[in-house]
Amino acid sequence: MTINERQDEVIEEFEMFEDWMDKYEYLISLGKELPLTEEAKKIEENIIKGCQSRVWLAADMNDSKIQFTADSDAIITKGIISLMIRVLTDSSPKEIMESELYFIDKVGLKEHLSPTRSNGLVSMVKQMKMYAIAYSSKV
Amino acid sequence: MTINERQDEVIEEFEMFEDWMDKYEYLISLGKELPLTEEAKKIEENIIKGCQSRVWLAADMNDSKIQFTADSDAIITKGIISLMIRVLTDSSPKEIMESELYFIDKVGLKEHLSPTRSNGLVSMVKQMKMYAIAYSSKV
Amino acid sequence: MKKFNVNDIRKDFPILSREVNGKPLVYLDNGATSQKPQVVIDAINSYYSHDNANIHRGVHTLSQVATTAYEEARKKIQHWINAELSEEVLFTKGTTDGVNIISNAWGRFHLQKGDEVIITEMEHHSNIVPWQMICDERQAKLKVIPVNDAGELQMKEYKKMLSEKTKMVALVHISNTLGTINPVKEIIKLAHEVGAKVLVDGAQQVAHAAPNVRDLDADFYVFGLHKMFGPTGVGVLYGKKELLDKIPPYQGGGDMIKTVTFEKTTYNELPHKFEAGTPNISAGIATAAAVDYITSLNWDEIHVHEQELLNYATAELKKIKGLKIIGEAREKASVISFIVEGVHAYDLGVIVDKMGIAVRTGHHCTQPLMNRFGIQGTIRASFAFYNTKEEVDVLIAALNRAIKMLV
Amino acid sequence: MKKFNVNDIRKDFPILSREVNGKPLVYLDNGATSQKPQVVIDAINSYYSHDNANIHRGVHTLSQVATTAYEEARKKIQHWINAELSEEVLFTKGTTDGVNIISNAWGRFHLQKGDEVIITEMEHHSNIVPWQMICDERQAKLKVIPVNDAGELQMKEYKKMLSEKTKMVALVHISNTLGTINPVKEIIKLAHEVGAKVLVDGAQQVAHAAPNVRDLDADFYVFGLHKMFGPTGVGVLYGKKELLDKIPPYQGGGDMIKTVTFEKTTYNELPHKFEAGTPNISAGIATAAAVDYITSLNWDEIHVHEQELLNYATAELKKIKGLKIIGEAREKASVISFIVEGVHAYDLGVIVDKMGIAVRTGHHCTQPLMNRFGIQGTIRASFAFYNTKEEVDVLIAALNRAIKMLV
Ligand SMILES: Cc1ncc(COP(=O)(O)O)c(C=O)c1O
Ligand SMILES: Cc1ncc(COP(=O)(O)O)c(C=O)c1O
Repeated sequence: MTINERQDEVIEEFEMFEDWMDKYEYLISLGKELPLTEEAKKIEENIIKGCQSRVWLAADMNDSKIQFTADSDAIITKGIISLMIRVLTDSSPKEIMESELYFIDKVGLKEHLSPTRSNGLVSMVKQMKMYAIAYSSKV
Repeated sequence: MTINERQDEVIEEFEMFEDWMDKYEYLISLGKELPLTEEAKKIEENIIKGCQSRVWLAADMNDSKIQFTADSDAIITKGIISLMIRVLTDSSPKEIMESELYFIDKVGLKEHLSPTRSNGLVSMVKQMKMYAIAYSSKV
Repeated sequence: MKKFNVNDIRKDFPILSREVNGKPLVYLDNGATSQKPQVVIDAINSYYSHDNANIHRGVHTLSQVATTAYEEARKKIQHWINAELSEEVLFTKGTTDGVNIISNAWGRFHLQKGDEVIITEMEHHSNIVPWQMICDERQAKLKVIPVNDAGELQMKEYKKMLSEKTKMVALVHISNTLGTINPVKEIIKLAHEVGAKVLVDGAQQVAHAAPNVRDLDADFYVFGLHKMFGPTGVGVLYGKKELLDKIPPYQGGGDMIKTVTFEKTTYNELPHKFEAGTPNISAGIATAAAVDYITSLNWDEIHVHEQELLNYATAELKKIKGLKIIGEAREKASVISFIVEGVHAYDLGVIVDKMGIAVRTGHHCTQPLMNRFGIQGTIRASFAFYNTKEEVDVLIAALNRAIKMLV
Repeated sequence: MKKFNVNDIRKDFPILSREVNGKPLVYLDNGATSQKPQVVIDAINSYYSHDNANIHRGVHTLSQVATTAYEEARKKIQHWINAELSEEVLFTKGTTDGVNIISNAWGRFHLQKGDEVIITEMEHHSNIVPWQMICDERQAKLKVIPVNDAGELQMKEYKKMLSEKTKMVALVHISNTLGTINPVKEIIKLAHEVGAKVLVDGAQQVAHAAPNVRDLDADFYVFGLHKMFGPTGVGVLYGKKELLDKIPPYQGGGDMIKTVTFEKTTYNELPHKFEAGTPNISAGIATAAAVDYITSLNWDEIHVHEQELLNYATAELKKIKGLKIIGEAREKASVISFIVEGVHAYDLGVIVDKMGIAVRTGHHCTQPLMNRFGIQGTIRASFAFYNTKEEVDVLIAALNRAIKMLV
């Protein structure tokens, strides 16, 4: 699946929700399901400090595809991270670099990606693209 | 005449004026009639610097009464000075110290004595009282 | 003095009848900023629609009207805080600006190598960073009064710190995070005994009671109007005349000078010496409206009301399993910080917002205090006199629901 | 783009229909501050009535709405002045604050003993005193570009002054007293050739045209919103990112930090590094309304209109016996200073005020320039786009009447 196909899949899933409660319960469950990043990877250089919540992000390259692992101390942030990873992971650096993430807006979570929300998510997205750029130069 | 009698006289005079034009024409004529302070007295220590106009003030003591001479580079300021002198000059230090100048308000010139008008008049009134205090200690 | 009735009072604040996310707004973020009564909004409106002009330098009518209104506000603040002279009331940008003016103008003039400045562990960053910056520059030492587990200053430690090296004690009147009301009067007295000056950060105090600067004998007292039911972008720096007269100005510009030549510039008198440039005129004028509004209220009754809100909310919060209150000082204003075991403050904040409730989450610009308690942040509900017990109930219900979703 | 019609435009400004001393207000004091269109007043009103909350740190809806609106304003200013990045737009208290931030934060960091700062003889005190203060502290030398009889900078002298010792050139874009439009682009180019930085005081410029900071290649550009049909208490400091990144912050406090411990504080990124404390939120938001309003106007036509007002008023004033215009530069904005032989400016100001006319009298915070021309002060009529030829006629008639009374 391409990044956009995955985005569309997420959007379709979210269309089912009747109200914010359903949506946030789903996000929270995603957050809970996302495997914890091992403590060993929660090192200073992987941390993205938001004023409100912290995010850890690491990336590996396998078969010319990038694998992201991420974690957060806030569960809603983690739920959104889980969606981000689902959409972006296992893609080539080029795909990631060229991707445009419209699904966040479409599923009504835009406020969480406001640069002023300071939950670390905006920086995380930036960082994911930085990884893609870094790896693409290695390919 | 006491200071208050002189104030009341001024108030009565101003009651004649029908509009601001008459009033200001009178003020201007007073300003023009007030003798210029001799240049010799226009020294730095006699100057009261307003941001808008400058005032020179000097005081002498004669027969236990204070005589004020004053001047300004602005004619309306000078007109008001002329009224001030008429009301206060030739009075004892004690009379001046105890005086309350209500006529300015009553004749509708209050705005010129606003501390923010910075024409030097507020400081002049203060300075007149200071002279009275200074001379009273000499009596 | 009218009897205090919270439902009547609420009608004075237009925003309190709005909805958020389809629910009536429950505004419990008064520690961050307070809402504004209609009279304050009207004052701004009327100024811009009828009287707008630059002040202090004009002879024309509008300028005179605006200047008079602006200077009237200064006098109103003077009386409200019981300052001796109106020129001891300097208008600033806000609390932060006030602290910086003193840390710079006073600090650069007075602090020498080896001198000590004392702050507390519960300070807002605004009363930490300026002192760090100037201590760094002047090679002075910054000392910190520790806080006990209840969130109170350890006075014994403070007394030990004081010496003739102490030049300044800068502390918060009411902690924005803990709600602790500090024994400012006593702290000032002790500081004065060693010859130190005291700056009080009254940012939170002014929403709950008028500070009496002369009774406290504060040397400098700073606050902003936006937490005091007034406009944004204006604050007050009170300072004793003899101290302000001695120090050089902070900023240069219009209004703060007497004469300017390229060879020599002489500075204006107080308060203008510290008020360079065109001030926030509309906010100054609205400040007068804010002071008029709050002085029209019955503060004895408001105090009772706020303490009731505090006690009720504290009791109800404590019923929530895993909830821990951070800050349980004996003297407390209507500010409550708490954490919930296993739940991140951000998550709780996001969920209760969906139910129309505005609380603050995070470190509240008091990171060192968070470190002291070994936490990342708290959820903070801060009440103003227009809040109600019913709103506390809505908060409690929302928290219970949110926690159920999150754990 | 609508066609410019001054009578329509006037309806946007509620104050313009008021009377003063029983006469329709003729507001010719735009150089001191401009009037505000209804949309700006409405923006403030609406913010306080519906969206008031503290910004940048809250997750609740009101805080998010307010933050978004505030940051939107920053982007609008960015585009209006053609800055490359939105974080190069810093919100300040006003023009004076902007100059002081640079004279302090940049000056204390960069200026060394023997360095030179160049200003001009026509600067406002706000762009003189801060440089005097910092040059004094850093033992740098202040040099002054002289003005010729027409009120233009003597470029030859400027070129002679420039050397590798020059570290900063600080000058006014449009003189508030003379109306002179300075050749800023050329001045900047010459300064850059010797490696100096340039700060432009755009306080007067912004009422007449958008400054293009990238085309000018200005290093720092400062202005306030209150002369730009916006609210009081807010201004803009534009600075090139690479320069702002290098210098330390000016004030310490909330929002400008990344982490704070008592041992070590790390500063936030631009623009926050220079925006300590709660900003003037309502004014920030109204700034967006002001920029929207002015960008909706037809500025080609406004330029023609303002030049017509200038030319007409100049011609009519010159017919008055004994009247002398101070400032006759070839490039001039719609600002006219004049004196009348044998008549004091204050007296004229007082009398025309009685006829509803607001002009400014005095030294206009440019005392050194007054000294240059050997005068105490001038009368200044400064026109905005909402002024009319009829108002010029009223002014001329009033002046004639006043002069008749006074001489
Ligand atoms: C050219 C110039 N520079 C600076 C200023 C100072 O601006 P403000 O008083 O708004 O800080 C003014 C306005 O008075 C001005 O006209
Ligand atoms: C205790 C305390 N000090 C200082 C500040 C800073 O005030 P401001 O951001 O209005 O400058 C605040 C508010 O955030 C505060 O609560």
